[in-house]
Amino acid sequence: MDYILSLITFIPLAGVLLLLVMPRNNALLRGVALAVSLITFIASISLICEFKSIADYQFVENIPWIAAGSFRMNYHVGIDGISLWLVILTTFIMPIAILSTWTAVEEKVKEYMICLLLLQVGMLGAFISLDLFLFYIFWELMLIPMYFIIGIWGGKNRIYAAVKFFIYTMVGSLLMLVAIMYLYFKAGAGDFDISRFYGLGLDPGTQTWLFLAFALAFAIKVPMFPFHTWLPDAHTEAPTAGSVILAAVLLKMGTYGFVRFAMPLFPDATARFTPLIATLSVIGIVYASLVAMMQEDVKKLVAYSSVAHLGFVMIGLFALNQQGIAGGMLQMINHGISTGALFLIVGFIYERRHTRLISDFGGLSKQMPIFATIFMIVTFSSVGLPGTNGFVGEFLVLLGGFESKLRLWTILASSGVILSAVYMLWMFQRVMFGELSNPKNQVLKDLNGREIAIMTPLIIMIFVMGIYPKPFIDKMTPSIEKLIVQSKQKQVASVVLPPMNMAIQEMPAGHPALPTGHPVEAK
Amino acid sequence: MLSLHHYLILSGILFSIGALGVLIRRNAIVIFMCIELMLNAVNLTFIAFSRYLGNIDGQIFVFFVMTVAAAEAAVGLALMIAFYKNRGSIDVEDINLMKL
Amino acid sequence: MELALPQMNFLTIMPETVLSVVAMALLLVNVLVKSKEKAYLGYLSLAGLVGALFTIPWGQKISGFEEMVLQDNFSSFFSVIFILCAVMTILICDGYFKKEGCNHGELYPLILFATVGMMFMAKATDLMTVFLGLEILSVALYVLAGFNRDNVKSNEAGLKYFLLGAFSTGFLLYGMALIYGATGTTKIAKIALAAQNGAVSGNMMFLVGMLLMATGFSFKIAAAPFHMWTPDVYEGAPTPITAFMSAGPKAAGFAAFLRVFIIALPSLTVQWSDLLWILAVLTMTTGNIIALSQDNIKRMLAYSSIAHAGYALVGFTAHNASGVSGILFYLLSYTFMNIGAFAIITIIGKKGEANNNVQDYAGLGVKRPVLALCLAIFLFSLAGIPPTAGFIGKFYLFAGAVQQGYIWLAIIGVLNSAASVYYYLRVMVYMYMKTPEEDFNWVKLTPAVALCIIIAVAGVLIPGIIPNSVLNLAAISLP
Amino acid sequence: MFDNVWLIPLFPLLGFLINGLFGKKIKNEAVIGGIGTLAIFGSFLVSCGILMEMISRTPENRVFEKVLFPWIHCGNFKADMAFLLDPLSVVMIMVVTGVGSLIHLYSIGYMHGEEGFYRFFSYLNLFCMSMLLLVLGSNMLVMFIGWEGVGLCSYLLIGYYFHKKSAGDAAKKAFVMNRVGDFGFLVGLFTLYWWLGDNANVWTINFMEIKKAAHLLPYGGVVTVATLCFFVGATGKSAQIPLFTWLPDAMEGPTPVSALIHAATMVTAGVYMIGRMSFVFIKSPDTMMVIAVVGAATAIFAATIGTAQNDIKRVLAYSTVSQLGFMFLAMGTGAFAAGIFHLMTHAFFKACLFLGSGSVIHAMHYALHHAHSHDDAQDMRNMGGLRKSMPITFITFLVSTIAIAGIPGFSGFFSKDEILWQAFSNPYHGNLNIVLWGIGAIAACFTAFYMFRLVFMTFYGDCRINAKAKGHLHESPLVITIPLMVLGFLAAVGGYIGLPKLIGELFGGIPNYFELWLEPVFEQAQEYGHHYAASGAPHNAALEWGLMGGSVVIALVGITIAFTMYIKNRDLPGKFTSTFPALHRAVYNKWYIDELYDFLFVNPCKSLGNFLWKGFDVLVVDGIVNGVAAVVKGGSGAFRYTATGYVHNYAFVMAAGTVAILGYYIFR
Repeated sequence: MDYILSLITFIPLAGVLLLLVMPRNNALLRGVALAVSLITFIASISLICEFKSIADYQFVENIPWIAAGSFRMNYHVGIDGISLWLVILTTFIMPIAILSTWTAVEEKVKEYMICLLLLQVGMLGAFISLDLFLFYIFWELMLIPMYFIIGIWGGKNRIYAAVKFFIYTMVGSLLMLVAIMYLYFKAGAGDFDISRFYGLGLDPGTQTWLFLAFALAFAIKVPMFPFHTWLPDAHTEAPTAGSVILAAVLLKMGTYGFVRFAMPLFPDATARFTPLIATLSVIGIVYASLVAMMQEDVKKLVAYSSVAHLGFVMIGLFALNQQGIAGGMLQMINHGISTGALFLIVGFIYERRHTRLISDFGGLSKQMPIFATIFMIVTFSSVGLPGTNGFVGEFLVLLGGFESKLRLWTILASSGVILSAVYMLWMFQRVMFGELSNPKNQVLKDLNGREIAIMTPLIIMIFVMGIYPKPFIDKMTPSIEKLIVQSKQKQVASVVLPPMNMAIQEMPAGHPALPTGHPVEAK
Repeated sequence: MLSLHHYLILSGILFSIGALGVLIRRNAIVIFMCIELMLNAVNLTFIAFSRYLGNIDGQIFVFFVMTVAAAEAAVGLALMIAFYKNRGSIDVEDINLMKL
Repeated sequence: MELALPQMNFLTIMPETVLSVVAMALLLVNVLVKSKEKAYLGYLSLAGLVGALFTIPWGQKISGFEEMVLQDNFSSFFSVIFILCAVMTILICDGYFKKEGCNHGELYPLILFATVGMMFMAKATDLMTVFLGLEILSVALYVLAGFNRDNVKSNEAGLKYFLLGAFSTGFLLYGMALIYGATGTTKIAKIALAAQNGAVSGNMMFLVGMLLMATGFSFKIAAAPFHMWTPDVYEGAPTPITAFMSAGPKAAGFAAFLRVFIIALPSLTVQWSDLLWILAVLTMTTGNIIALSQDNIKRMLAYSSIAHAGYALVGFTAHNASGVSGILFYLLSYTFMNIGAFAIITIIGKKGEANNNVQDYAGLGVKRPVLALCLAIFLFSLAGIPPTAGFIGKFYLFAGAVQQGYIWLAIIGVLNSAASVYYYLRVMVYMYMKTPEEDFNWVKLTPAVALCIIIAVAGVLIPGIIPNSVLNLAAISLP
Repeated sequence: MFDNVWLIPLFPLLGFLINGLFGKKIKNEAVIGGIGTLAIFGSFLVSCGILMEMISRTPENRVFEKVLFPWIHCGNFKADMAFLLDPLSVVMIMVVTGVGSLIHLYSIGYMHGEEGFYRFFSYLNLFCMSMLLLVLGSNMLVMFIGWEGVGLCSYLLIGYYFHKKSAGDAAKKAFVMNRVGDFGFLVGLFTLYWWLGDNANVWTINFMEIKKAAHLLPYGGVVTVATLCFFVGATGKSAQIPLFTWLPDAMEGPTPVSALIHAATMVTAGVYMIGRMSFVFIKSPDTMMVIAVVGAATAIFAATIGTAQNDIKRVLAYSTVSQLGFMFLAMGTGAFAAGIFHLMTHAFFKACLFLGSGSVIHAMHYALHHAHSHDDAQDMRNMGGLRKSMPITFITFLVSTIAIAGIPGFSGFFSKDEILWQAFSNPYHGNLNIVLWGIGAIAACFTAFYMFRLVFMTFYGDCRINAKAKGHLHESPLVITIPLMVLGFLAAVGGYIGLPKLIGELFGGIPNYFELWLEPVFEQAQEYGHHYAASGAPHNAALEWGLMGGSVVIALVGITIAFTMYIKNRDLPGKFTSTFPALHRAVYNKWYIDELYDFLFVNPCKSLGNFLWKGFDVLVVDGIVNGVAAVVKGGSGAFRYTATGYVHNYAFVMAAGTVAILGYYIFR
């Protein structure tokens, strides 16, 4: 089991290779893709079983990869309590995503499935990477399949959305790449192992710039206001599976990036920018909620609601205490489940009616009772009703925020609780309630077995996480404690580093690198 | 007595005339002749330096330049002929099929 | 009178010798080969190239011909690039020139001669050798660019290239003359010695000479504002020749540029690094910006190649180990990805250079999925997206700049690559996201072209995923 | 028995799951209704057992906490899924399960033949479960599950007739207004938790632990903030000013729902919550004042609106709001036990009233339907004289009306009088006492008036529906009338367990059992209260008798006016309306509060949302993004013209570049 992480990450790649050589038999292709994703999911279950609730990275693999010139990159992977659940979320969502467009995608099924599985490789890789360079590779790798998924199998305006998605994300991540390089040279000779960069004790000025570069990349991905405009476009145009994955996992890359990199790497800058980030998050919550309220397109509404939800996550993370971060992490998973489910729901009605305009619907409850029930549960999960998953995360986020310095922001953010009810219920009312007056809606069929099968695990998770979130929280607690220590440590300036404009010379080989994982001795 | 400077200034002037000719003349052959003028200005510089430094390297260099110039002339004129055959002109204002 | 036999060491120019002999032999053989069977000349030249590849010595530093040439890893590395470039070009030539109806046998010797010229540029340690290598290359290229002599565009490309190339040679030569005047020598090592003397390096003549030489090289590598010829010539020249020109001569230009500036003028680092970063910024930006609005794919790739010269200049500006080994790695990868892309363009194009617009690629992904996938890989590599060699190369280039403190340069560089993504994606938009209008039944994938594409894909992906060996090779090949 | 407390919410949950998942397949109404009713009845039985056991225990041993499983544990924050049994929660579970059982039973008859019968029962069970969680929760978070859960069920049940737009609107309005309250609840929770943790290192949200640590809390200050936030929560749930407008609209739901949720149980959650945390609330004199004032204001305000409504259920709805105001008045004046007492009696008589009105509507509906008339079955103007055709309904309704009007001997009298007396005599609000009492008394007068107006318009006089329909009027079946009778009985006699001391003394010193029962719960609060308001008005039996008599007189006045206007002199209302048209219009239109809220909040929010989307998001935020792209592309379009195609131009650029570089180096 030493290579379980690699196994999980690269099973989908094996699936890709298998699909490449297979004949163009759509049913077969779909089946194989589904089987591969299911195998991946089952394999990932073993992670939960064997995961110990400790702060250290587990299932670590560290293999030298590139060693040339002044650089050492390793294939260094491992997970801790923070990434564990995101990995599981990814493997969990994938079969659902594949099933979701089982019939909707009729053309180029082979390419489609290849893209989905490649995307999974990228996402899993990014979550398990403990080497900054490796992380960056996977981070970028995700873009390509997603670009094709939106661009090839998307809606009317798909090309615009796909290109916007790609370039917007690219701009942010390339600046992060420069920051990674700079950080590497600041740390002196060694490799890209992130634990080497923790506790580096950079001076606050440097931290500021590096943090900004990292934060921009992540903020675009999250997306935080005002970098969110690619999201509604991408979501609206993407096929259902694309939207689901985008919402459930890809956006989490941004928030995960903050937790794993931006915050612990640059504690001083984190402290300095906390008010700014919190302000943007609060604006995001209120603003996106108001905008969502007025949307005419269901999918766009859900997309904007994502922006609001992730605002909560950001507030929680930057509260920098146990409750806030745990809440933020839970909220990430919750958002993956409930917003993913919402996109699936939108997909169901879109497949039936080929429209997503709210005004085209009304009274569907009568015609589609099962659908109505599921939609209702998911809606209330998204709204954060106690007993569903959404509540636990949201509550912990707000509690954590309230305990931290972000009290005022938290109170403002709490108003999002009201607004989310407004826009979600209003939408629900207009779609599901009222008279079934449109003749096209009167012949709609209720969900079929496949669709119910897709939604069932999500609904189960909604309740499990809402009623018994303890295992989830317990597994991540030690890692969060460690993260808080790392992110809160104050600046230590015992390492004299050359000024910015001078060449950073390579240290002789064998020179001991900075102590890893521990803060440099304070003065 | 002519000093090094005189040679250098002369070659500088010749080079500039050549360069200017390339910029303002429109006939490809004339332009090519201007380029030859530039090369010869360079040759003059080399020779002057060689003499001044008492060093033969410059003169060798000039031989090479002359040889190469001859080769270039051959190729260049061939290209012009080919072009003229297709286009009926060697005016550089007509060499503008590809632009933007 | 004593006849002092100059110290000659033919080992140092072994590959060049092999290639020259093969080329001249081919010229003779050409007379005997029927016009339909000129492909055999290609096979012969391939054999010559592979032979030359094996005569390249590694790990030695041998000076020859009175320090006119220097055989070291640096030159070997570049020789490999040139030979690969020639091999891949020759693989795609036959089909194309048959289609265009001008498969004259002189093509192959010319490519070989150009290769020889490039190799000389890479191992030149004397300005004279630099000049000779450059001219051997240029004269061959002038002809190659205008090789399709019945096509007026090809004529025009050749003529434009010739006029501007000769013009820039004038500047280069004048610069050499002034350096010679200031230092009294044409040997790079000796120039370096002389330049350590403040009186010499402070001499205005020396400075002007250096700058003029820089402009001459800038022309060869197509750095802005000396890039103007590139799009026109690349567009007009026969596609395989464009592929060749975009990869090989650019690498050769960099080889000579690096050799001269890093060895001969290290004491003027501050001065020329100023010049270089300005050139780098101008080049990247101009190339990328203008490429955005190009429809002709050859012209677009011409502008893209300008931009790539800009990226390489970023590494040059850094002139540290990462930067320079980055250049070497990047030029090698660029050879693969660019010639790979042109190989596909070659077979997609119709007779008379038709069908070369981006719009003509609509639906290629549906009709010819494998070809489209390969083109996509090349384009992603050009855009610098992992896991391709293009990404690793860019990483080293920009990391070099960051290491040296040129953070802003690196940032401008990455922003440029973000902008460049747009036009690479545009091709993919047409290939994959538009409905096909044609069924691409004229596209003939001959074994030679397929081989070329396979080499290119391997050359892009393998160093992209496991770049270690190539990077280490580049690291020991610094000048 | 105490250990089995978890069964109480479990039964309704099972009922919900069975009916919700399989109800559609069961189809048989008797089975579905039986399951639903038995589920809650089972809870009732367990509750009775618990009550018995608690009675048998000494007062000190009546507090019991049952932890089911850890729910959210995170750092120093701990919230278990745990239930708290104490005299207060037992009162509540008895009311909820008892009244709930009756209403379930009633619903079998009332909902007969409705589409989605199973849906109704599953929702009703879910509601009961949530409500039981609310009252049993041993910490604020479990209470909050119930708190939001009942909101959800309220949403579902108000929107039961979802095909009607008004029902959907009302459901949404109810949920959103509740959410506003929940926002307050959450912020209050955060404030209390954070302050106690940060300043006293007591990190808890458990009621009993907070109670133990309550002495650490200051008087006023942060407690005022926290309690005011909680109170916002209470106003949302219990329909107090300013968040009351959802309750009248909530009458869109089926009548049993109105009886259960919007009269007997859910809306009293706010009162319960204040009672549960009395020891915190009382530490803030300002909050107590706010609660009392808001309660009194709501009582009178809603009562005035109630006088002019014609829809039978709406009158009852406003009456509920008004009665809830009384309860808050009690809580705000420190009369916690009295408040809870009124909560209980109100549950009896208001449930009875709603169910009675349901019975009437049911009959009217049936009659109108068979007469093919499209008249409104809920409009009192169409009714009249129903007492003959529906005697049981009439009698139970009348009993409850007497109870609510405050006629001595009936339950409402005891509880309402206790509230008014304590409002007058409790020492917390200085001279404001008299004002509060006065407002309460006037509201009581209005109550008597509009309730008898309702009775007179409905059951007396001539029958105003058309003759054809008249013949179809008949009494409701037993399944409907049995709950009515039980509740009517309770409305009549339920008050005797809380006999005022004054009266009890007359009968040989019968104590106020109810107050004694709850005393341990509110003891601590009263202690804190005496801290800052030790010197209350001296207990004066004569004064109390006087006030009691006064309130009886006031009730009688109200009844007399109603009798005059609606029995004796039927043209009086018309005259009144024409004399004060503006006043009538304002009252009839509920003082235009809905319109005011639309103007102040709803419309600005919508326009802001619209502006932010179309004006800001698309034009500015996305505009900048697309603008940058456009500038780059535009630059590209412009720069490509540098490539003119002319060799001499290219050469010129090269030469110029060379000159520029040379110039830069020479002249720098």
